[in-house]
Amino acid sequence: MLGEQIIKGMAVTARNFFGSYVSKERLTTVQYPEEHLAQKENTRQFPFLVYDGDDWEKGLRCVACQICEKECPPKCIYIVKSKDKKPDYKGQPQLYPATFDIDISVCMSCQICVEVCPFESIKMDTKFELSTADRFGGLLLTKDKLAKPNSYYQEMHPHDAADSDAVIAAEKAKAEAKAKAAAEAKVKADAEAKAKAAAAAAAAPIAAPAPTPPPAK
Amino acid sequence: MPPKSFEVKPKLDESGSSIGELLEISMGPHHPSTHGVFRMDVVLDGEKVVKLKPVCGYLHRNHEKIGENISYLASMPYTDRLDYFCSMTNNWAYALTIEKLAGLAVPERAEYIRVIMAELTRLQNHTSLIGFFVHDMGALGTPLMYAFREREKILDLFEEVSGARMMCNYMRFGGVRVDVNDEWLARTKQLVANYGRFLDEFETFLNENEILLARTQGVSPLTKEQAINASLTGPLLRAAGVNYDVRKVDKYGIYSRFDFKVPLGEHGDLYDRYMMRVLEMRESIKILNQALRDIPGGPVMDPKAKLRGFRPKPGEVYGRIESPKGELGFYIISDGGPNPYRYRVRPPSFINITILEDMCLGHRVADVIVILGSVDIVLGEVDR
Amino acid sequence: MSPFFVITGIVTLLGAAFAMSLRNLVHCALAMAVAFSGIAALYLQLDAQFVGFAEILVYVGAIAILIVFAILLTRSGEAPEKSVLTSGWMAGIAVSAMVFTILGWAVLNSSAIPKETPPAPVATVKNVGDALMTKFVLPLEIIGLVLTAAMIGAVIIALKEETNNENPGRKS
Amino acid sequence: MFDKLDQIFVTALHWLTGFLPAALQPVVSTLICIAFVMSVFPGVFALTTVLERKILGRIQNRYGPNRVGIPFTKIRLCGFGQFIPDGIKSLTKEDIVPRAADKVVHFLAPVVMLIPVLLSYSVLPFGKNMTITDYDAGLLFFFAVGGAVEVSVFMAGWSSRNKYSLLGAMRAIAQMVSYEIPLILSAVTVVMVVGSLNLSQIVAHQNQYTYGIAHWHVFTPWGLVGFVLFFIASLAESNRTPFDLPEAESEIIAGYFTEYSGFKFALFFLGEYLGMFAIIGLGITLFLGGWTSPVSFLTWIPSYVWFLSKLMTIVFVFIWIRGTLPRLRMDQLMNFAWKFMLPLALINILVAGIWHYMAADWQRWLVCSAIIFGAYAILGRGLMQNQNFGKRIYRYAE
Amino acid sequence: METLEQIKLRIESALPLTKLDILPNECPAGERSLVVDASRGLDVAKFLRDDAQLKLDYCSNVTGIDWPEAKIKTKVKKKVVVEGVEKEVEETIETLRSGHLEVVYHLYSMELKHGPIVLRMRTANRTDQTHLPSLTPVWRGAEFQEREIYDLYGVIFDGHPDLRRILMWDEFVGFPMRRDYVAPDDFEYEPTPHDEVLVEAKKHYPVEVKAEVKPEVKA
Amino acid sequence: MTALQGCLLISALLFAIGFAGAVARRHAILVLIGIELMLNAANLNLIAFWRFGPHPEALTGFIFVLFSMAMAGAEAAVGLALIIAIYRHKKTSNLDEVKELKG
Repeated sequence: MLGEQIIKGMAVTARNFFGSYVSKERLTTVQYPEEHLAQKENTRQFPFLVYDGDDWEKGLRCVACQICEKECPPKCIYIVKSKDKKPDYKGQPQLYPATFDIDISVCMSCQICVEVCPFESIKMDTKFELSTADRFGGLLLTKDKLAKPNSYYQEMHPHDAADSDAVIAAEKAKAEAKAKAAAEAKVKADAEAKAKAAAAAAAAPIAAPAPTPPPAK
Repeated sequence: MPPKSFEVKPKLDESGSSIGELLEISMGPHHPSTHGVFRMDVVLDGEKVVKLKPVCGYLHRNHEKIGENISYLASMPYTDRLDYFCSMTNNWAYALTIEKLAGLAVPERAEYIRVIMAELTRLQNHTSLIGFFVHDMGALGTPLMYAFREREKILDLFEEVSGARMMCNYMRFGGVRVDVNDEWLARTKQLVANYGRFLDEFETFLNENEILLARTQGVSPLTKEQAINASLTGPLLRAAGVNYDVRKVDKYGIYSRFDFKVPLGEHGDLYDRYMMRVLEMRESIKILNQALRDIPGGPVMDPKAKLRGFRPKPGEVYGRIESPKGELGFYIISDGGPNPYRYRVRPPSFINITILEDMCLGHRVADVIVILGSVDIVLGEVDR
Repeated sequence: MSPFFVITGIVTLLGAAFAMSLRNLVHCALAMAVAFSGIAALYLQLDAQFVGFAEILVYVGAIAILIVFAILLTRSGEAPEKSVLTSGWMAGIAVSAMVFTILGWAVLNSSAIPKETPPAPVATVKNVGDALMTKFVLPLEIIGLVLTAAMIGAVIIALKEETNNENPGRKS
Repeated sequence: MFDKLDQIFVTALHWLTGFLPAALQPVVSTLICIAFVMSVFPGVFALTTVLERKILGRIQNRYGPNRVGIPFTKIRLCGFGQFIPDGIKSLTKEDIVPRAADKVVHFLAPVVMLIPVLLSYSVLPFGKNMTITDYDAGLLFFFAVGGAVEVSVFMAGWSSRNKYSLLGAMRAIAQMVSYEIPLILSAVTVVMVVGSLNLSQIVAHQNQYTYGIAHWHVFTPWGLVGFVLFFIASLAESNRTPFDLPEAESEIIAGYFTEYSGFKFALFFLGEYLGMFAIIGLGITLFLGGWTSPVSFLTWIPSYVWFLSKLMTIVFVFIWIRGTLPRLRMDQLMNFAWKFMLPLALINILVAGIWHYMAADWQRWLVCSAIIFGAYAILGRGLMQNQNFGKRIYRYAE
Repeated sequence: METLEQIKLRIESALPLTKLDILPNECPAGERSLVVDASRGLDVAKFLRDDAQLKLDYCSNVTGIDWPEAKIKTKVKKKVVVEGVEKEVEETIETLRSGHLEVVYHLYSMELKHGPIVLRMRTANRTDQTHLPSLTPVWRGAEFQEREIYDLYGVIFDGHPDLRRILMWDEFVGFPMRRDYVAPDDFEYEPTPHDEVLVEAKKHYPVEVKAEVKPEVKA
Repeated sequence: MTALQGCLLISALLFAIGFAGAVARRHAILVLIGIELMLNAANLNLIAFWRFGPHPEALTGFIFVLFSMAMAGAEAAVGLALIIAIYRHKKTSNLDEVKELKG
């Protein structure tokens, strides 16, 4: 019968009309400036640089290896290596970025820089309310704007941060043990076997979610 | 050779004088419903289409050239931007091709995750396509909004896993980037269970609506031969009655393990194309149920795969999958370097509009929009 | 003769004059619609409500639209380059001026014109209907027949000869 | 007491004009009536624009406008203040006229649209004794001025020198001309039964009660069909979904007002909505008893409240339909008008005649309903089966 | 499905005077391809489509590849007698590859559900003899893809029904996908601070561009 | 001048304008418009004489105008159909170019 299915369709829309007043399932809109969606842990917006400790300039994990710059698909990262060296968290002297800029008007939030970074130093931010009136300058994030403390990272991505901290702690322990071993080897040639055992013990993964202390010196 | 400029010749009768009054209109690139910046040069006789030339390239960014100038891995986020509705399947097609090229194996769990992601993508793509399709018919967004309401739920799931709603950049050569947790799987199960109900409502709403029947049935029929010859793929091809689904033919991934069927149309008209999508969604739900039930534990990345300094051996490969829009293929030639020597995308949207003119000729200007909608193009993929 | 009547008359005549003298055909048709509306207003002032409404319905609502359609279908919407007048236009205008002179003279000097205005007649819909159904029933039927014939005729004349190019889909 | 409330506007008008010399009274009275129409209905229009968006939003599971209320306060009024910024926006927007456009005609078109629409309000009975000019041939007047809207549509489409506009204008005119016929034919049934073209008399004819239920025409078989036909035709006349082809935004951008912006566009918009209200008002008057109450115990509610609430109910149904249905195609639209609505309207006239001459008992209900139902079934099936529309069953490949 | 060698033999017997080569492929998937002489391309394509055992009715993918002139170094192991001892020495041979454009067709059969057969055709050179037969008359699906190859590589397909640029605009000069294509120097000014784009752009803007905010380098 | 004379003068002028247009313009549609104007002039005459005549209650002039309108509608429909048909055939609607009755 002509019109029967039209009536059915209208019944469906009527159901949705009234349903939107009673069912949260139907009316899914979130009233944005007042309400926010729950932040998802894996959300990625734009990259930032992690630093340990309180001083962002000292604690920056980045060693200016420029892998992310090379791998970045839209080429939005710009790094200038420093002339001098600075000790990293392992205590080894490393280069550091004299300039580290990310042009987030070009960045496409792909997270490749995070994946290729061997030093756990670049991570994804979840901040998205970044609108600015300054189209060029405002969207160019320099090193100081990019640097965020490790505690911020832990707050944002607890699981990832725990993993990354564990990796760093392990590497650090390894390095310390190695250094110790090397030092001891110089002094005591016969305590070699002992030192090795210590190093092996220290290298075991330490699942410590606490922030690693900044390298002393 | 200088390019031939586009000219529309009026339809002539035997004596050489033009028949009727022809009106040439340029639909697009800023037409409200060309699904992006797409243009059709349409010549109308009254309201009837006598000639139609698709014009594309407004979104052209030479994706393939970019792909040849960056590393294998860096192309992955760019594939998201091909068909921005289905970034998961794009990822998969690219990853699959590179895995074929480099001989990487994919862990069991990753294969399941890929299937789940691909079928969710198919669900959300088809849902929103139907919404757009009916919207093009003038339904003022209601089906579209329902479709988007459900699509958002799937996108939420994507975001939870990959970190982005649309530009997922999720798959890697030899697996997937991050593992999914049990809570996510439970929520996906919940969503799949609810999806059937949504589809029921949607189908009551539209499937046999008289106006929809009148607008779609018998419009733009395609024969099997036409469809095959024009290399149509995806629901468009199956609506014409050709049983060809890459999931069944190539059995890539682990599709051989799932029990699902391929719906086939008979007339190849708009209604069949619409129904193909609806029925395929039902099949996708079946696959999803099986995959979510059977998903094993284990790693999600091939240990042999490496992210930095990936240099496959020289050779060439063509890999393809059944993306929601049709056969999505990647053709890669490696010369042993860090970048592909040749990086080619076989975009289903682009090839499916090859016979857009044939589909539209003789129909009304109002049908043109709906026919274009039924082809399901995404300009990111057409223009690349 | 009220001033309102004079104004309506002038509007009507201006509309008619524009309808006959503008270059662009669509403007002519629109001016014609104005003239017809003016005539309808004149009818209203002559206590012929029903006819006035019918005038708008028929002339503005139907014939003007029909003419506009014809203009679009014959692609005459743009002002022509060439002269819009016939070769013998001067003679035509002279003749029409003469016609007007004679008619005007006759109107002004006729002795048959009643000097006093009779009281306003009652032309309610009911009266008109009664008249149509009783005294004028035969003409009404004939008009109905004529209209039907004219409609069928118009359709047949304007019907497009079906050419055999009804094949959707390119031969491939 | 309730009578006084009912007649409050009429009394107020008499009171106001009573102060004036007799010669001025009709003029002032007319002016006041014009002011009344010009203020009330645009007000309803403003309300409807918000309401429409809210209802559509809810149908589509969105909120719709819900922010704008009283400025500088937190009072949001559920978003019903939305029309004020909308209005300000459209008034202050740049008025763009295409260079190739026929400037004069382009300018006049919205004005020409608004005038007949406003004129048509002069014959509608908004309430008891609330008809502005009680023409003897009111219905004819309504249709006559309604016909003039087509001219404005053509003017807009043609003068814009835009192919989409032209297509839209052609569609609009073809559609309006075609649907005017079922519209008038379905109104003719009422004229036949009432025996008058005067809208007040038509309402008065429905203002009787049997067993407490009003004699609305819609409560008879021919009236119901007439009302449905009138309803569909008025959807088409006011270019509403599913007959919104003239401004089908997914096909021809915005049809005949593609090239309009700012104030002129707002005028068109206003004209469209006022036209819709007018034609709904006519439908109410013809079939839904005008300002009368459906049941006798509710007659104390003022008549204009009844009229307005009926108006808004039908506007709601219009919006509901707009939120549900896809659009028809041009040829299908024409098919529907000429092959379904016209025959049904003609049969309905026959049925109205039978109804009029049969004795008032259950037999005439049976006969009339049977004829109408049969005609509906046959015509409906013919419409669907000629084109082989119907359900399909699909096969699967393993 | 038959092996590529069998197919080659059958084509050669069915269509005499056809030169066919099989191009090896070292990658694990090992999709080898059939190199067809351009002059016989159309016949081979028709054969492949119509042959009852192959029925390659579906042309999935059409690709252009640019092979500019290049020196190819191949390492060959040679046995050399050095000072009376036979030794295996790796030697690098440099061959000059002449430049050509190549078009690759990936063919499948929808009816028999097998594939792909990779069909290649090569132009004589990259400059003036870039004609190839169009296979659009055989597979309609190649129409847009061949247009794309014409657009981006400059291969001229003889017999194509509508050979126009498709992605680039009609007035565009050059073929952007060729490997030696140099992007024109027409960057728009946009102060992205570190790109060479800016340097290039500045050349086109003689007017002094405002000094961008150079981030201070913090020591 | 009486009201009747005014009406008649308007009607005469309208007729003259319509006549001049119909004779002087080349375009077929304009000729049709001219004819319509002349018809309307006649109608105005009829109404005027009905109104100011001795027996307005007989409604003769009134009804005559209604019939005349119906005829005008029919005439316009057929005339325009003819114009469109001729245009299809000859690609012109200028009367100077449409002289023969032969196709």
